[in-house]
Amino acid sequence: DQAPERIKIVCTTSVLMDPATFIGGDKVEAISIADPTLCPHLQADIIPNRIQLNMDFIKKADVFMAYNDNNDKNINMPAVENFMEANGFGSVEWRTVSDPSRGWNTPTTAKLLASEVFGWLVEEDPANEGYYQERYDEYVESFDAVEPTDAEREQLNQTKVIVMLWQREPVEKWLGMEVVNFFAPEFVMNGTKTAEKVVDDIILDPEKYADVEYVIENMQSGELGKGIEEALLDRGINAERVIFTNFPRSILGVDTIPQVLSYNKQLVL
Amino acid sequence: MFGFLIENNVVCHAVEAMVFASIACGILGVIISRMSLSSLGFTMSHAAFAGAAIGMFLGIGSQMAAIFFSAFVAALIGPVSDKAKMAADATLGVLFAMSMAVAIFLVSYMQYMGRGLTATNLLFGNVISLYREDIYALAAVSALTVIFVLAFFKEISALMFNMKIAEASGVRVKLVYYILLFIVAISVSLSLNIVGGLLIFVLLVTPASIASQFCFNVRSMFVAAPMIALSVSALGVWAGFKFTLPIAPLVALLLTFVFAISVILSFKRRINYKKY
Amino acid sequence: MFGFLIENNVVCHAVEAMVFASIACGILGVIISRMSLSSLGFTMSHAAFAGAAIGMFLGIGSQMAAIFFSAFVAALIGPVSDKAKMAADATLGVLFAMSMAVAIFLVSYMQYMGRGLTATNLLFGNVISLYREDIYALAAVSALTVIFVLAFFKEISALMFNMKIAEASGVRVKLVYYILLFIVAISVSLSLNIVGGLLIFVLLVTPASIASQFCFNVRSMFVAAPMIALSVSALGVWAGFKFTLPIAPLVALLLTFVFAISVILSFKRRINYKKY
Amino acid sequence: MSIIELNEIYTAYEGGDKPVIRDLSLSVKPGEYVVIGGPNSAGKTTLLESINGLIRITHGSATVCGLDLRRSGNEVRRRVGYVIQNFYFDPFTPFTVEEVVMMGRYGRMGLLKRPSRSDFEAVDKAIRLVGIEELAEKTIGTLSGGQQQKTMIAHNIAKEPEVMMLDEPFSNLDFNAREYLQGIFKNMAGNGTPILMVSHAFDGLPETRIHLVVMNRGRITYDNVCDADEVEPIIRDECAVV
Amino acid sequence: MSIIELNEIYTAYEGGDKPVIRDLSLSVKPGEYVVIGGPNSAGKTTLLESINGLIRITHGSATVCGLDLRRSGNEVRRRVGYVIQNFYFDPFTPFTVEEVVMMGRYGRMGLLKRPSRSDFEAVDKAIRLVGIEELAEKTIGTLSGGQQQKTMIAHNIAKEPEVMMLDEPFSNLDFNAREYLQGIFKNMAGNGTPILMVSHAFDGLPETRIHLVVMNRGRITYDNVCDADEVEPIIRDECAVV
Ligand SMILES: Nc1ncnc2c1ncn2[C@@H]1O[C@H](COP(=O)(O)OP(=O)(O)OP(=O)(O)O)[C@@H](O)[C@H]1O
Ligand SMILES: Nc1ncnc2c1ncn2[C@@H]1O[C@H](COP(=O)(O)OP(=O)(O)OP(=O)(O)O)[C@@H](O)[C@H]1O
Ligand SMILES: [Mg+2]
Ligand SMILES: [Mg+2]
Ligand SMILES: [Zn+2]
Repeated sequence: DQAPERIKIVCTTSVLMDPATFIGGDKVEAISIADPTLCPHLQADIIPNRIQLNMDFIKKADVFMAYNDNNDKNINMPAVENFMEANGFGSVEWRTVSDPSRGWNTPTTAKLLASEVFGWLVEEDPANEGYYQERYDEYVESFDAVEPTDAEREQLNQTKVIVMLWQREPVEKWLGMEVVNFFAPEFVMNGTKTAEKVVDDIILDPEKYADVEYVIENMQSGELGKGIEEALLDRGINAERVIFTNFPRSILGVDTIPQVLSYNKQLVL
Repeated sequence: MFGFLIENNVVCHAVEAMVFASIACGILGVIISRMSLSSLGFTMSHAAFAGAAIGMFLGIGSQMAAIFFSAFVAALIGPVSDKAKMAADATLGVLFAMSMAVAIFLVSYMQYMGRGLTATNLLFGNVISLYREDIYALAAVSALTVIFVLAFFKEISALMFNMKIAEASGVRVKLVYYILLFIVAISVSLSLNIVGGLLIFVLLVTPASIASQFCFNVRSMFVAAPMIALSVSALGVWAGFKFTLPIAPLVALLLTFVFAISVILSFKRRINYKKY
Repeated sequence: MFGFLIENNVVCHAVEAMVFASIACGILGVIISRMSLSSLGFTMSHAAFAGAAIGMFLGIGSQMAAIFFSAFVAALIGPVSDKAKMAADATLGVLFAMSMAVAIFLVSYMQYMGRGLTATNLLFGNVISLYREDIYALAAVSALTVIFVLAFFKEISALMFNMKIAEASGVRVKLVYYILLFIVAISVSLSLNIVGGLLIFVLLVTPASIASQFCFNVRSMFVAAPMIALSVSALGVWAGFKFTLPIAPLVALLLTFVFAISVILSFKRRINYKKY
Repeated sequence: MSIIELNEIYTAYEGGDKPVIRDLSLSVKPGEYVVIGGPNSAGKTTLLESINGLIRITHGSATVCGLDLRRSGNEVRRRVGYVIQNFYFDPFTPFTVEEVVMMGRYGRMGLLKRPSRSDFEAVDKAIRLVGIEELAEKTIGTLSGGQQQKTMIAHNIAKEPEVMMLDEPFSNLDFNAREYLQGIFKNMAGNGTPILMVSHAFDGLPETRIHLVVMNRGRITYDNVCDADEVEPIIRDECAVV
Repeated sequence: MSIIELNEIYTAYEGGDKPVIRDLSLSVKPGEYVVIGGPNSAGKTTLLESINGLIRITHGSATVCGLDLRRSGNEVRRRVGYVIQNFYFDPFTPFTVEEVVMMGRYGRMGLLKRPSRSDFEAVDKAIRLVGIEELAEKTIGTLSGGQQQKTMIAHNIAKEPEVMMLDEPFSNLDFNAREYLQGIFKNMAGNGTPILMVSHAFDGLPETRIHLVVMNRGRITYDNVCDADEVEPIIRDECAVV
């Protein structure tokens, strides 16, 4: 009971909750309110319950963190704001990341995110800057541990893949795999990159895909790539479809961003 | 309303919202269950969703668009059922699929064009995030619903009894039926806006189903259904706050439980083995 | 099936999936619309969610749990309607609310307890991402559905005509009704798994409603509904790939459009002004 | 002056391939006791439903209670009683006999009006007249066929209609009820309310002059006044011809 | 040997407050023409539905067609014809007369069996017998009340039942149909199939010995053999007593 009050942090999703929890260490308590992987009806009914269950926490929260992407802007942030304002708990001042279009699914981008979170914590609680700095350094180091080893990197460099657009950056830039082609939903890039178009290309030029080993999906975009995998298999190309995720806690036991990255990496090793 | 009783305004507003929603939905539920309209809640929630998507797409207010499109769909239910000679249930199914298609189409289009994702937050309320004004709005919707049902009680019960006999007795069946479907749909979609989907869905069907286990008469159902809704949801709100459990699903599960018990205890299937 | 015609396997599987789904859902749709069960589709889809949530909560496979819970809910529809003396529509409403409550309760609670959530997205299929095995599974579900309907055609039509007269003629009404509801619900939930929600919802209600505008007889409906579903969805798949539009909402909108046209053209309301 | 005046009317069902009532004219005066006979599918039910506008006439003109039927169908239905031929109420229909009888007056009360004292009195009177006092609180779905039939008759008596149309009103009734109700309808006619009765059973007809209408294939083949005991022979005769 | 044997049975409706049939015993032999009369709400319909097990008896024992009713209700219903008293088919009921008549045989065909040649023949014969050939392709909801009644009778004749129960089968029928069908039922009885007819109109009864059962308040008050022309007086007498 003598322990000093912890800083209460409300995050929109687990993506912010993870660095906040880690860097804040025993000085903070953090919760997240939204889930990235549910059908919209349920989501709309779940968020209120999340808020209710954490009502006393949110009401007294010191910091509100949001990624400020479309999901946050349209669903998660208004839900919290509404709760606070309607009940007269004051208006919410969000800390939002500087570039919502930047991902967090490579160590580099994740570290950028971590540094923003670190900055917010220091801003909120300058007295403990040293502590946060220590934790921040440790967090950043945990990403180094998931970096591929030299042997792994060599193997990855020779791995050819077809990837879902939203996972292209980590696959290409971080893991260094060779992206032979990528796929995306209908409306992206004027529909030139749908699974169907990729399969057309496979039919046209199977040679190009001869050594493709993986078809990489993005869990949060739903199923898109089964047909590509099958087209490859039908042509004797032994590719395997794997599902990358973007969110901590979307898979049992994968609770932090480093674990997410490690999980994704292990899928293609 | 209960401000003098419950100091915590979150709890107070939640209780008030449940009271009003229970009364309105309980009463409408009796009509809905007799007329096989149980998918009304669902259809209206998706119509609102589609409307919001249209609003965002056209760059007009999605809240207004949601209300307009809901009203449009609500206004279609009666005439389409009538012209197509279909049960209202089938019409609701068709309109539901249409709304969902519009919503999904526009949402995925906008999402990938980088123009925002969904508008669900605008559409579904939340009993624990209510302004005093929301409570007033909900009270108004409830009051209008109750007034509507009372004002047209004759006509509504005649329709619930038998359309043909009602028409032969000189009730303006089509007109009242169209208005009835419209008003029910509109009240549902306005309450959805304030209280949220799950609570409305469950308050519309389950209390009336519970009441029908014990009441043989429509008048008693119109009294029993809101009272059941009210008492179970009051219990749910209390327990939800007391034990930090999610309110809406808790109320829904409690009502389902009461339904299960009442089906078991119902007089309806009881066979009397007495000999006199 | 169409592999020799359509080289692109994505397109080919989508076409095949639509063929099978159209046939099965078109046929079931006739039963569903006659029996006012149009909310079956979304009740089953939410039962699957609830099942997945239970699976996650208990730490068992969510896919299996989804199937089990769907089967459980499907098995409840008949007996609950019967014991509670309610229309199946009302039972579906109650079960829908219950499923949704279970799902939301568990998901919110798990999150509160700091336990994560796995990807429920993957519970629902998508016609543009199917393996050959998915097509076989869907073909099997369709075939079983068609076989079931053919095998029990007598009993099903007797139920669709008049329950009491069917019972008096010695048809085992309760048994067949329970089985019918169970099989319909199970086929729907297995197809949902493969083809996705929206397509199933729309294929279940709209083609049968279109057919009912032109057919006066149940046999012709059983033929017309799948044919309408088939031709419109073939058009939808073609247009979807051709113009790179999302297939499911496109098919849904096309069907809604055909429905609107057919209500306008329907013979059902036509009054003959001839004098002889 | 006639209270019902049909002039060369035609009636077709929605979706039907030819008109069911063809070139039919009929005039009914206050206080007449009209019996409408004829073989099955002659169009008797359709005629009654054309008179109160439940089915629209496609040609011809019709005036009922002084109102143009095509324009004021609903007003006509408020003033014309109509006991329908076939009904089925499921056992859980949540309405009591008393409520159902009151519903007979709903149309004439008008929108937004609640039942007044005179409405309750009319309902009470109808219930007593038909002799279903002890059923008043029972729900209609749990009654026997004859009890339901009596309830529907009470529903229409409570309406205090200007014309009473009855489509085989005695089909489920026992001797006593049948004879008793025939008397009531005779009284109604005597008080000026014309009765239009479709029936296939004529043993209990009241001893008044009867306006007999025989229909066949959508047309009237006989339309004249006769005595009660002539009704059956005339109809048999007319129907045998075809 | 009796084909129906009821022994002190009681029948109560689900949700009802007291038994509707009380301490009733009845025995019907092959070829008997049984007329069941009695005032409205006497329990006649309930008796028929107790005999084919549509409503469960709460006490007593019952054997129908040699089967224990409590155990083999469904088998009994396959063998017993039953024309119900009240039905309503909405105009868009998607079944033709021919299909509805065929449905009479669905129970006896058994699961998974499709209609065979003999089924089609029985249906044809029933349709011809009842005289509704020209309606065969029409949907049942668009027929007149009498035509629907005939269809339901054909449905049960096609069933070739071992017992034929009729609940006011003539209520919507014209003279010709009534007399003609009475003849058919008389023949059925003559061929050994007992007829159980609930009716309130006895003018066209066939000239055979009649097993008359009069019910009142759930009990049988008269159960004896009489001539056709005695039926009406006896029932009037029995009912006047109460
Ligand atoms: N579903 C039901 N639930 C409860 N009681 C019922 C039900 N159906 C009928 N009854 C009651 O059973 C009694 C007998 O009804 P039944 O229909 O057998 O009479 P009936 O002799 O056929 O009369 P009618 O000549 O009017 O057809 C009546 O008092 C009726 O109210
Ligand atoms: N909804 C409908 N649609 C099309 N035709 C119909 C409809 N209802 C009745 N008909 C047809 O109209 C004709 C007349 O029917 P109507 O019910 O008026 O006969 P009816 O004289 O009352 O016969 P009944 O004595 O059998 O009651 C019949 O040929 C019938 O098939
Ligand atoms: Mg008629
Ligand atoms: Mg009866
Ligand atoms: Zn959903």
